[in-house]
Amino acid sequence: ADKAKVFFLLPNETTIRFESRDAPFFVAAMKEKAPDVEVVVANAQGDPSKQQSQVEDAIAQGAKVILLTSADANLAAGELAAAAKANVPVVLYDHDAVGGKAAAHVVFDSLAVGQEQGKRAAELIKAMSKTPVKVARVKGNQGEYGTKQYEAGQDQFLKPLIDSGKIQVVCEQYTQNWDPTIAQSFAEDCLTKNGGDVDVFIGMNDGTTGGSVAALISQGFKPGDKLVTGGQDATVEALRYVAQGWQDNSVLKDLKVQANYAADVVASIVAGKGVPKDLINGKVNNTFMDVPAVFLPVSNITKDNLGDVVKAGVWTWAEICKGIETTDICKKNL
Amino acid sequence: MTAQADEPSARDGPATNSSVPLISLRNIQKSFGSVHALRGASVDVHAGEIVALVGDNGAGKSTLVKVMAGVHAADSGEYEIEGRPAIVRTPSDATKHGIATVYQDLALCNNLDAVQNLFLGRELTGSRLFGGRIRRAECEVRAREVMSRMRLSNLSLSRPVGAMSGGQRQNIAIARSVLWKPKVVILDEPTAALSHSAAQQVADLIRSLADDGLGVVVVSHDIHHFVVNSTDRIEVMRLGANAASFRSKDVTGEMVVNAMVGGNEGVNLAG
Amino acid sequence: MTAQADEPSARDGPATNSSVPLISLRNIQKSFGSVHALRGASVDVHAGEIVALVGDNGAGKSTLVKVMAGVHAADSGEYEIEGRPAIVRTPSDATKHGIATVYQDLALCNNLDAVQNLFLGRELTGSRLFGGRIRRAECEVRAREVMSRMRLSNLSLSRPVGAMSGGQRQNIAIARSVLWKPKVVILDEPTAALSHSAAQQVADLIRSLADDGLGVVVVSHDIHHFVVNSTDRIEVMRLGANAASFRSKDVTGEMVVNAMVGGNEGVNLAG
Amino acid sequence: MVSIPASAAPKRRTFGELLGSDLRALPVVIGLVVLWIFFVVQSDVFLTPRNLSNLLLQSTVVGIMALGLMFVLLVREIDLSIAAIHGVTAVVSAKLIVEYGVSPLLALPLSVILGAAVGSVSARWVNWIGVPSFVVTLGLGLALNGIQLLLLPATARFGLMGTGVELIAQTTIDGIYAWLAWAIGIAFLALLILSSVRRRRRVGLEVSVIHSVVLPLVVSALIGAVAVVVLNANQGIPLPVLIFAVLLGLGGYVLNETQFGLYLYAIGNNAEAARRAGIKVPRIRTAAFAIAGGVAAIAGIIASSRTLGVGVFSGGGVGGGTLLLESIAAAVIGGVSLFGGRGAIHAALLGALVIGTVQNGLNLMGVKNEVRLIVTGLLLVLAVSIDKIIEKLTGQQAY
Amino acid sequence: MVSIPASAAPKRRTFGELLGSDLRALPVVIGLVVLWIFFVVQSDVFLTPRNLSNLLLQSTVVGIMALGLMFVLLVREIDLSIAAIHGVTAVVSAKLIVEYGVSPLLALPLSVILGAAVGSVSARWVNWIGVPSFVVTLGLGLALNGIQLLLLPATARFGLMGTGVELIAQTTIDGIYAWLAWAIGIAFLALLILSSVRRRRRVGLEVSVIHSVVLPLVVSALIGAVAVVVLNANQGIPLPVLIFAVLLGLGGYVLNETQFGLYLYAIGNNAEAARRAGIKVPRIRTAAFAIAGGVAAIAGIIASSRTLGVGVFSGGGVGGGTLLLESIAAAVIGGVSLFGGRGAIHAALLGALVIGTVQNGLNLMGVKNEVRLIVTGLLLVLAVSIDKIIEKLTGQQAY
Ligand SMILES: Nc1ncnc2c1ncn2[C@@H]1O[C@H](COP(=O)(O)OP(=O)(O)OP(=O)(O)O)[C@@H](O)[C@H]1O
Ligand SMILES: Nc1ncnc2c1ncn2[C@@H]1O[C@H](COP(=O)(O)OP(=O)(O)OP(=O)(O)O)[C@@H](O)[C@H]1O
Ligand SMILES: [Mg+2]
Ligand SMILES: [Mg+2]
Repeated sequence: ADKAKVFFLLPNETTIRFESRDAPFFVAAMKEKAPDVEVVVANAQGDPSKQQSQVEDAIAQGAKVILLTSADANLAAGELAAAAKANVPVVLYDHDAVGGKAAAHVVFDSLAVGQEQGKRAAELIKAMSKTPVKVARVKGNQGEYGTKQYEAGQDQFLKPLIDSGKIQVVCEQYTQNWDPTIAQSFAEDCLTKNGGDVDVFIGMNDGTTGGSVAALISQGFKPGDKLVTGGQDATVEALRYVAQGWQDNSVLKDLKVQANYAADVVASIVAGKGVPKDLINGKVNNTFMDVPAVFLPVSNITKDNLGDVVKAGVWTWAEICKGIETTDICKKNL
Repeated sequence: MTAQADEPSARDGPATNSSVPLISLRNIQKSFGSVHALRGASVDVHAGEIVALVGDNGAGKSTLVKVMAGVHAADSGEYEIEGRPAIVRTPSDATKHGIATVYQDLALCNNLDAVQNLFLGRELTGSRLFGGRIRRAECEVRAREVMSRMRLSNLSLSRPVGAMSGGQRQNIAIARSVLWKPKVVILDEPTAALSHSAAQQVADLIRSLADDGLGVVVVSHDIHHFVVNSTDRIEVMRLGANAASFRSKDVTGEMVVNAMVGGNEGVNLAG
Repeated sequence: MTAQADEPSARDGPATNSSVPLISLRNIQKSFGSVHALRGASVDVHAGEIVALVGDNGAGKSTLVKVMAGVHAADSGEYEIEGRPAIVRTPSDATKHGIATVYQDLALCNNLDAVQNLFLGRELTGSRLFGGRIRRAECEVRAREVMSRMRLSNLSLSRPVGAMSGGQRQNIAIARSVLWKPKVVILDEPTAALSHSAAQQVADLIRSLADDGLGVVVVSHDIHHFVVNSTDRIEVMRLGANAASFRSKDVTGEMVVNAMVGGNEGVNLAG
Repeated sequence: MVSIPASAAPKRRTFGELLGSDLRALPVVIGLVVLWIFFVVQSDVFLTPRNLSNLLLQSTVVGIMALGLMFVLLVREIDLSIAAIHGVTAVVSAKLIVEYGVSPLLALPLSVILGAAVGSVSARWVNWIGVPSFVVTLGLGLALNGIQLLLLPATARFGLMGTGVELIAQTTIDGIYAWLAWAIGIAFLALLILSSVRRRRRVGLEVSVIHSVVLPLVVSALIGAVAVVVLNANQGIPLPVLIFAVLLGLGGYVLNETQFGLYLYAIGNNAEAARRAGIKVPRIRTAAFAIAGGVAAIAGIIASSRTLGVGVFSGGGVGGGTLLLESIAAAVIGGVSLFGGRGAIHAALLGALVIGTVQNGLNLMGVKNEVRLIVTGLLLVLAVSIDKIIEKLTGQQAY
Repeated sequence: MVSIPASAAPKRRTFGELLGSDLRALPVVIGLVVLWIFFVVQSDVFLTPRNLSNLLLQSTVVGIMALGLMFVLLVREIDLSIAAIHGVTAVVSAKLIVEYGVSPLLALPLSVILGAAVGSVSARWVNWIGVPSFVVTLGLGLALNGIQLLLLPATARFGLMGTGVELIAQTTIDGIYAWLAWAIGIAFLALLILSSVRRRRRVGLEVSVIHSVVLPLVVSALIGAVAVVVLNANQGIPLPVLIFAVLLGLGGYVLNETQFGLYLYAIGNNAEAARRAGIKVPRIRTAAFAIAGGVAAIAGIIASSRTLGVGVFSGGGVGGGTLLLESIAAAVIGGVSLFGGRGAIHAALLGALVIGTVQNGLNLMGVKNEVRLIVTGLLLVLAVSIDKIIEKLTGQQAY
C-alpha cells in the first residue's frame, strides 16, 4: 500500500465499454506513464449512492486522484464535495458531473455526438424523395445528462426539417435504462401503429438502434427497407449491421485516445505538476464552475469508412466479419 | 319442527334472571357461497343463565357463535342487546357490548406469549403521551391471578403459545374470555381438549360466572355430563335452525341426543 | 412411581394378540429447548389391542404420539417394530412401517378438498409415463366408501376443508388414517370435536379396526366413557413419564383419574 | 341440507361457486378486457391482427418466466435468481455456439439443463440450512450476474444472427399448419377430458356431459380458434408463442392432474401437514426450483433469439431489473399468492398479457414517458382491483 | 416439571433460550463479525476509524429504509413503493426549496408528511379492495416515478448546495458533544428499564437486577461507547448516523413497548385472531404503511443531502432499482420474515451493516467488478447461513 493510488470509478456495467475497454486501456496507459501508481477500478453498477460510497472509500484509502465517470451526472455533487473536502483532485472522464469542483474533464463532447447523429440523419432524409418522411425517435434514458445533450445535438439538425414538414415524427420515446429489449418492443409497436409505414429510426446509441434492427428483422423486413441511423459507440454488433446494410452509421469514440489523454492528465497531477495546460482546449460549465476540458474528436462510421475502425485499432476485420463473412465488405477485407 | 323455548319458561329457571335477555338473536340466516349454514336460528341469553348450544357436527353452532361475536355479519335476522336492536357486525362491536368469546379454533396468535394473548386487544397501557406503553407488570400479575383461579399457575407465561399443548392453549383461550368483566361469555367447545379435571374446573368456572350474573353460552358435545348437569337451558340445533329447547334439569342425555339427530322431531320438551 | 404393564398381563387381555408387540417404545426422552416433554416414556401396542393414552394437559401424550409417528425424532430411547429395532425419524419412515396417525391439530391442508386430503401422500396414480396422473375417480369412490362407513356420506368431498366445521374436519382426519390398510393406527384425541353420535361411531370404528387385527393407540380425555368402556389397556402419563398402567375392564374412571393427577402414586393396578 | 350431499349433482350453482372452480380465470380476464376496451378506444390499430400478434409475442418471455416462477411461489418460496439464470444460461449457450461452434441443437437443451441445475442448487441450500429463499436466490442471482459478465467477450456481446438460434423467433407456423397445431392441442385436451370422464363412468360416478366435456372443450377450441385466426391474419403463429402455449398446456397438466402438482399446493398451504403425510417436502421443493430455473433458461433462449444476441442486458442486467420484477408481477397479477398454495396456470398467461397490454397500448398511444409511467402504474392496479372486486362481490374465499 | 412454573425464576437457562429472547440478535451479529474478520484480513484500512465511519454512514440510507419497511413486513404485507416515495418526496422538497424558495425547515417536514400520506394511500387500497399490496405498491411506485419525472425541471436536477439541506450530511457532532449524545441515549434506556423494574417490584414480581438492569445497560453503553470512540477518532458522529440511531431507538420502543407494536406482530401472525380480539386491523395496517412512507421520505432527505441534489435517479430510478432491493434485503437478512409477525428492530441495523460491509470491504479490496458481484452474492448468503446454522444448532423455533 506504499504506491500512490489512483481510482477509476465507472458508472455501470450496462454500458459495457467502460468495464471492458476504457478501464483496461487506462490501466495500460498509466502503467506506461506512471509505472509506480496503482490504479484501482470500481463500478457503481448504475447506482449514484453506491458511487458516493466508492468515492468515500477511495478517499479513505488515500487516493491521490479520482478519475470519475459519474453514474448520474445530476447526483454527483456530493461526491465532488467529499473529494474537495479531502483535497483529492477529481478528473471527470466522459460523463459530466454537475454541481461541484473538478480539476479537468476528458470527454468526447456529448453535444458533438448528437450533432454528428443529427447531421447524418438530416442529410439522408433530405435526400429522400418522399414527403413527409416518417421518423421514429428511439431516445436514451430519460433525465440523464447525456440523453439531453444527444437530443439537443440531434435537434439542431432535425428541428428545421420537422418545422418545414419534411419530417413527421410518428413515434418518440425514451428507453428506460437504454435497454435494447424495450427499444425493440417500442420499434415493433411503432411499426404496428403506422401499419409498417415508418421510414427512419433514429436512435441514440447502438443499443437503441440495435433494438430497431431486431424489430425490423422480426417483422420480416429486408436490409435497406428502412433507414436505421443514430448509432453511437461503434460496437462490433452495430458495425456488422452497418456492413450488412441494416444500420447506416455509428459514431465512433476512440476510447484508446480518451484513455490515453486521461492518463496524461492524471499522471501529471500525481506527479505534482497539475493539469497539463497544453491539453486543455475548452471548458464545460457544470453549474459550479467552468471545468477545464480536454475535448476529443468524434467521427461517424458508415459503410464507406468502416476501415477507420480497424485502422484505429478498435476492432479487427475478423472480429467485425464474424458470422457475416459473405457480405461484400467482408469479402473484400478478409 | 322447530320449537322455541319461549322466554317465560326460561325465566322460571335459574335464580338470578331478569326479564329482558342480555342478548337475543332471532331468525338468523347466514350462507357461505352455496352452503346455507344458518337458516333461521335464534337464541336468547339471560343474565345468570348458562345456555348450552348443542347439535350434530355441521349443525351451525359455531357459525351462530360467530354471528353473536360479530365475526360473521348475519345475512338477515335480528340482534338485540338488553332489549334494544343492536348492530354487531365486527368483533369490536361485540366487545363494546360486553361479549367475550372463546372460539372453537381458539384464535390465538402463536408468536405471542400467554400474557400477550390473554390481554390482546385490551392491554393495560400507560399514558397516550408515551404511545400507549403496555404495563407489562400489571398484565402479568392479573394474568397470574386468573391462571391460578383456573388452577393453571404452573403454565409458563412467557413462552409463545404456538409451542404449547392442545389443552394448554385451550386453557389460555378460556382464561382470556374471563379476564375482563364481560356481560356475556360465549364458549365454543371449551373443554374439548381438556383433561377430565381441567374440564371440571372450567365447568365450575362457568357456573361461578353465571352466579356473578353473567350470561353464558356454551357449545358442547358432552351431552351426558356437562350439558345436562352443568347448564340451565339447552338449545338443540339441527341443519342451521333450532330443533328443540329444554330445561336442563328436566331432561336426560338421551332425550337431547334424540332431538339432535332428529329422532324426536317436532316434540317440544321445553317448559 | 412408574409402573409398567408388563407384557404378559397385556397379552392375557384381548383376544387377537401375538406375543411380540407391533410397536414398542422404551424410555423415550424428548426436550424442546428447556421444556423436558418426555422423560422416559414407554408404550407397547399389540395387534388387535386398543391402548388408551391418558394424562393431564401437557403430560406429553401428543409428544409421544409424534415420536411414534416420526414427526419428532426422540432424543433418546428405543423404538422397536415387531420386535426389531427400527429407525423412525420421519413421518415417511412411520408410513413405511404401516403406522397411520390422526394428529391433535389434524394436519390437514386447508386449500385442498376432502378427497385430496384423504389421499394426500398416497394418491392412486396412473403410469409414471404420464407423470403420475392422479386417478381422481377411483380416489373419489374409495373416499365415499370410507365416508359412508363412517356415516358421513353427506359431507361434501369437493369443498376446501378449510371451510368446514371443526367436527367435519376431524372426521376427515380420522377417515384418512383408516383409508389404507395400516398395521397400527394412532389417534390423538380423535373425538374431541365430534358430536355424541359421531364419537360413538368412531369408537365402533376403532373397535372394528382392532378386531381386524390392527394395533390402535388412542389419546383421550373422555375417561369415564370412552376410555374405560372402549379400550383394552390404559397407559397413564404424568409429567412426561408413565405413571400407571391398567387393564380397562379392571378399573373405574375414578381410579384412572386418580392416577393421572397423582392421587394414587406408586400403586400399580395393572395385571 | 347444510352440506351438499356428495352424490347429488347440484343442479344450479351460484355464480360465485362457478367462479370458485371452472371460471376461476374470469375475474382477471374481465380486468384484461377492461384494459383492452380502454386501448381500443384510444388507438384504432390496437385491435389489428398485426398488433395483437405483436402483443402476444412481446408477452411470451415474461409469461414463460412467470410460469416457471409459479412453481416456486406455490410452495411458498421465491426465486429472485430466475432473471440471472435466464441471462447466464443464454450467454453460456451463445458462447458454446459462437465460440466453440457447438450445434444449437446441443447447446440449447444443455442451457435448459444448466438452468434447472442452478435452480436446484438454491433449493438445496434452502432445504439444508433453512436460509430464506429470498436471500439465497438474491445472492445466487448476483453471483450469476458476475459469472455472466465473466463469460462475455470483450465485445460484450455474442451475436446470434446466422447461428440458427435466430430462427426460433423468426419461424412462424401459418395457414393450414397453424390449424393443425390448434387441432393437435384440442385433441390432447379432448383426450384428457374423455379419459377422466370414461374413468368416472366406469367407477359409477355420474358426469355432466355438458358441464365437464362440452363446455371446456368448446370454450378452449373457440379461444384457440380466435387466436389462430388473428395470428394467421398476420404471419401465423410465431414459434415462441407456440412454445409458450405448449408450456402452458404442460404446466396445467402437471399442476392439475399429477401428484407432484398437488404436492406443490399442499406444501404451500401447510408444509408440516404435507411432511406428516409422508411427502418428501425437500425433494418437491427442489423440483419446483429446478423447473423455475429450466423454464427461465427456455425464456432466455427465446429472448436471445428475439434480440439476436446476448450481452450484459440478457436477463435484465445486474439485479434482474425489469425482467425480474415483471415476471414476479405477472404471476401475482394473474392471481398467484406470494404466501403459497394458491394460483392456477392461467395466471402466467393472463398476468403477462396484462403487463404486455399496458405497455403495448401505451406505445400505440404514444404518450410521454412520464405520463406513461403513471398510467402504467394505475392500470396495473386497476386491472387487479377489478379482479378482486368481482371476487368480493361473488363472495369467493381463498384457502 | 414439564412446564416451568411461572413464579420460580429459572436459575440456569440454556444458551438456546437466551438466544430466543435477550440475545436474539447474536446469530446475525456473528455472521457480521465473520464478515469483518474476512475483510480485516484482506485490507489493512478496513478497521481504521475513517473507514468504519464511512461504513456506518453508507449504511444509513438503506438502514433507515429497511427500518420503515419492517413495519409493513411485520403485518405480512410488502411495500414496493418505498424507493419511489423516497425519490418523489426528495424531489418535491427540493422543488419547494429551490424553485419556490420555501425554507427547508418547512419543506423537509412537509416531505415526510407527504411520504406518510402516500404510504397510507396504498394501505387504504389494500384494506378496501383487498388487492395484494405487492401489486398496489408496484403500480403506485411506477406512478410516483412518473410524477418524479414530471416534477423535475428541464435540467433534470435540483442542486441543493447552499440551500441548507446539505448541512444534514455535513454536520458532525464530535468530541464532548458526541459523548453527550451517547449519555442522553443511555439515560433514556436506563429510564425505560428502571421504570419497568420499579413497576414490577411494586406489583410484587421478582426481578433479577443483573439480568434485566445491569446487563442490557452495560452492553448498550459499551457498544455505544465503542461507536463514539471510533467516530470521534474520525470526525465525530455524522448527523445522518445520529438520526438513524434515534429512529432505531424510537422504533425499538414502539415495537417492544407499545400496544401498536404488539398489534403489528399479532396481525402478522394471525390477522383473523387479531380482528377477533377487537383490533382494528385496517387501521394498524394503514399506520404501518404510513410509517414506512414517512421513514422513506426521511431517508430521501438524507440521501439528497449526501448527493447534494436530486434527479431522476433519486430513489433508485424507475422501478426502485438497487435501493428497493437492498432495503428489502437488509430487513430480511436482519431476520424479518416476509411471511409476517417475526423480526426485531435490530434487523434494520444489522441487515444494512451486512450489505454495507460487503460493499465497503470489496471496495477496499479493489476486486474486479465481475468477481465483486460473485463475492457479494456469496457473502450475503454466507452471513445469513451462519445465522441460521446457529439457530439450528441451538434448537430455536420460530412462531
Ligand atoms: N413444539 C414444541 N415446542 C416447545 N414445547 C412444546 C412443543 N410441543 C409441546 N411442548 C410442550 O411439551 C409439553 C407436552 O406437550 P404435549 O403436547 O405432548 O402434551 P399433551 O399431553 O398432548 O397435552 P394435551 O392434553 O393438552 O394435548 C407441554 O408442556 C408443551 O408445552
Ligand atoms: N367459512 C366457511 N365457508 C364455507 N362454509 C362454512 C364456513 N364455515 C362453516 N361452513 C359450513 O357451515 C356449516 C356449519 O358449520 P359450523 O362450523 O357452524 O358447524 P358446527 O355446528 O359448529 O359443527 P361442529 O360441531 O363440527 O363444530 C358446515 O357445513 C360448514 O362446512
Ligand atoms: Mg363448531
Ligand atoms: Mg395433546
